[in-house]
Amino acid sequence: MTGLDLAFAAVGVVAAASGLLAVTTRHVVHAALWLVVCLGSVAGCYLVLGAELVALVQVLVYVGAVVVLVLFALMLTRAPIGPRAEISTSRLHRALAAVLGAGVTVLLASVLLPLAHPVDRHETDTTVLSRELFGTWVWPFEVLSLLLLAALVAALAVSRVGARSGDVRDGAARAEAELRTARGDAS
Amino acid sequence: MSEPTKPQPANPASSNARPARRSSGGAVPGILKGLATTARTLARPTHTAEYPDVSPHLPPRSRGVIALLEENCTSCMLCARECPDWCIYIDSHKETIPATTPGGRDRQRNVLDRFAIDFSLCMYCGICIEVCPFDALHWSPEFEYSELDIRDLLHEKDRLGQWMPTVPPPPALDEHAAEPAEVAAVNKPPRTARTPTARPARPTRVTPAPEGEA
Amino acid sequence: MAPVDLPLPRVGPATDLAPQPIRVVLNWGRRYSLWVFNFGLACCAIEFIAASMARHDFIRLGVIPFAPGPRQADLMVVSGTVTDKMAPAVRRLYDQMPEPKYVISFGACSNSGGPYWDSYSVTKGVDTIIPVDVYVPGCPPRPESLLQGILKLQEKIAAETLSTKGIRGKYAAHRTASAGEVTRGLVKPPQGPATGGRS
Amino acid sequence: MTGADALEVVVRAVAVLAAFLVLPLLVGQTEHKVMAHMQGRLGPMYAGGFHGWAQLVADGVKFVQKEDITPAAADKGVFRFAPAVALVPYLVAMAVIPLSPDVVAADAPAGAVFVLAVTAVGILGTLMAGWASANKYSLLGAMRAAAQLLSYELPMVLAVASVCLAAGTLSLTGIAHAWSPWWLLWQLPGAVVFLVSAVAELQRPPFDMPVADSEIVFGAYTEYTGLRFAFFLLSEYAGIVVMSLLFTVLYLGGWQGPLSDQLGWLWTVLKGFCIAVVVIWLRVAWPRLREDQLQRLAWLVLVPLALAQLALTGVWVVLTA
Repeated sequence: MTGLDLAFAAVGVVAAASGLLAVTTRHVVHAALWLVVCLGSVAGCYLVLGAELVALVQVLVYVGAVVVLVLFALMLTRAPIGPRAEISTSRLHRALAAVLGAGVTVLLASVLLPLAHPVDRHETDTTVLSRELFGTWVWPFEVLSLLLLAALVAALAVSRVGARSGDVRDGAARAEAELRTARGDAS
Repeated sequence: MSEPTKPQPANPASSNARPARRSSGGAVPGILKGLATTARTLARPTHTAEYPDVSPHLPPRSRGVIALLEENCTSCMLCARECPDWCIYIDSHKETIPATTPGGRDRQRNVLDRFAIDFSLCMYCGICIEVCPFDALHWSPEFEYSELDIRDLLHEKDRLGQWMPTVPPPPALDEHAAEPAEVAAVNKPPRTARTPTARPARPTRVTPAPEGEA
Repeated sequence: MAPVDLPLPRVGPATDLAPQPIRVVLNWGRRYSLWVFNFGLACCAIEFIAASMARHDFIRLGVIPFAPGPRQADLMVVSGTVTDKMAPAVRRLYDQMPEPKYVISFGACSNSGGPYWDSYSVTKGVDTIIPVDVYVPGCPPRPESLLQGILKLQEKIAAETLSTKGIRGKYAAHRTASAGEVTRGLVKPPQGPATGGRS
Repeated sequence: MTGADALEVVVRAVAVLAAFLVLPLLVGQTEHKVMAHMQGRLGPMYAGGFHGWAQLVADGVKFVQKEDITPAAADKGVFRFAPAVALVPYLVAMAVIPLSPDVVAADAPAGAVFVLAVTAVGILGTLMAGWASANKYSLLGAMRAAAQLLSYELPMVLAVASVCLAAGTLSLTGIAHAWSPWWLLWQLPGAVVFLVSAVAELQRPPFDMPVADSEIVFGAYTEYTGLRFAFFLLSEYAGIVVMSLLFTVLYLGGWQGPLSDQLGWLWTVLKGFCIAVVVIWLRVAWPRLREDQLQRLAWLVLVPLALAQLALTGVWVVLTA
């Protein structure tokens, strides 16, 4: 076992442990914070394997932006400090989830473990990476960004329904008319 | 202002947007002006008065603390009674002075036992100083008497007396002002025995008046 | 609201055990870093503000008026008339300040109620609800008076020995100081010489 | 790893730590003094004797002695851990910023991305602090901080991308090597965008809505006392140091200047110091923006400007290649 193996195993264990904590904690903000640890240690895995840029982008995008967004959304939901009974799952559901998770783990492990071999690090140069990304994989890359754009536009459309000024004005006019009829009835 | 101040009701969207655009458009010279002002102040000397190192220049008639000239006090209680805060405490007793001449009458006088001003209450209105008919109380500009214990803010008469040396001399009189009564009394020539020659002055004083008017 | 049991205050690590030379340094630090929190309630607050401005600038003395709230403050300056209605707020903000903390009572009203001492609604001195370290007399005091009060406080800090035990003395087994500990009774006039024979 | 290598690592780590503890204090003292004189005051004069040079040391000594309060309703673990999360990223970021080609603690091949990624983690400390304090002002402050950070991360990354594109490398030493005075004009919009977003990311005035004391006490740090509060303050000033040095390396050529072979590091430090003074100057000169003005500035001005700069750089690089 080389030092590289050891390092990889260490960050891997941290990633697995924090991932487990993220799904088992009954505290929604803690789950998000454990997710940070998990994503960070996955970035550490990339680093051990020599993919420096991927690791940095992982931190920049996932820890710096995605989790911050998740936390932001959680804060808007009045996430309570401390566990709360009414939003936690029942015992049965938890048992089922554990069985399912264990099953998936076993399945994945049985497939992936035979493929495992000692960690070999090969430095990925930024130039190589960019050539791959913008040469070989440019179409998937662009299509993916198109998908994201579509999602963005859709989100905008969903959030703007009913908030258009015309709708508001219609609503106001209707309310005024109702008020007038109500007054008429009264008098 | 060139823009119409009244928002057009027909287009609410544009009237919402206009104030923001106007403020951002006009802000560019403004933010530069802010930078210029601060830079200019940086280049100038400061206007800080360095208090503990440089003693402050206090205006005359500063109301710092009230000093007591004990010799002048007759314990008449006027100050204590006029004090809006009731923060002056006076205790006194009467002393009988035996007659100096045989068969004369014994005289009584007030002896001041206690004169204290509670500076934790005092509102520095100066009424006590105004009403004192004997000039026993004076304004001193001293202000450095904050205390760790509130009881020390009650200045007894010896402490009030200690402020006396810090009292500035009274301001000089205006030019052409009348002489103060005390000074005039001292400067007046001593009375001499009345002589008959002084009497005729009266008729002579009356007679020239019509001439002067004519 | 029911009182919450909170741990009693303790001074920062290592302050209790520090030997004398280190205590000198610690006292020096506290002396020149008094983040101030202005409890401005009336006209005296204007003089406080004048003391913080360019002409008097008490930042020179290390009194830094950037504390946004009680949690970051070391020094509370109560300037102005404390009313019975405001008193609980003063008390609460004082309790929220972390130890070691200091209080300057600025002006006649907060010293003893001042001109309003016989009003039904005025607290007779802020030291009936919180412990006060320095009393600055005046109505209102000059800004220099505040500076002098601060100097006095700094001398006091330089001479004090800080300990958890000493600090806890103020608290009656509860995080907020006990009323009895901080309440000052009426000040008795000193027993002077013969006061009989009043005219 | 030999003994000499280990020693070198230790020396480098200690040097970074020393710089991390000294430079923010220098910036803080400069802020005290510059701000005072810009307001016609003197600033600290008594702490330490000569012109109050030890004011921040006194502050530090004081903070050590303060009581460490954790609110009863707070999420204790998260509350106590948050200052470290806010502080450590800037320490790590400082390690990769080169003062000169030789004076750099750790020369990362993708240094520019590294600094951006690491500083983006720092915001988590603010979020944790704000949420765990169990105080509505803290929560509001944290949400403002998060919204601000998300908005300004984008123009910042775009501006840095433009410089990296111009230099043809992601390495900070490489960028400073590729720099030429012509960049001052060519990359000017990007530099302005970077500076504005850096100030916003540091939550410094005029972008200090997350800690607006007239509205929400002190934002996410409202409940912090003593050393933990000092850590947040230190992270703010360390942030100024990191961003100023980064600006120097990206836009001002870092160590380039007369006698750059011997005094290169001094040039970087001097230029960085000037940028730090500019950041302080902005604080004194300008009032705080409103929350909606902040978002408007980010999305309607800075992002288009950064994109335009990126496009310009791209066209230029392709044309001259």
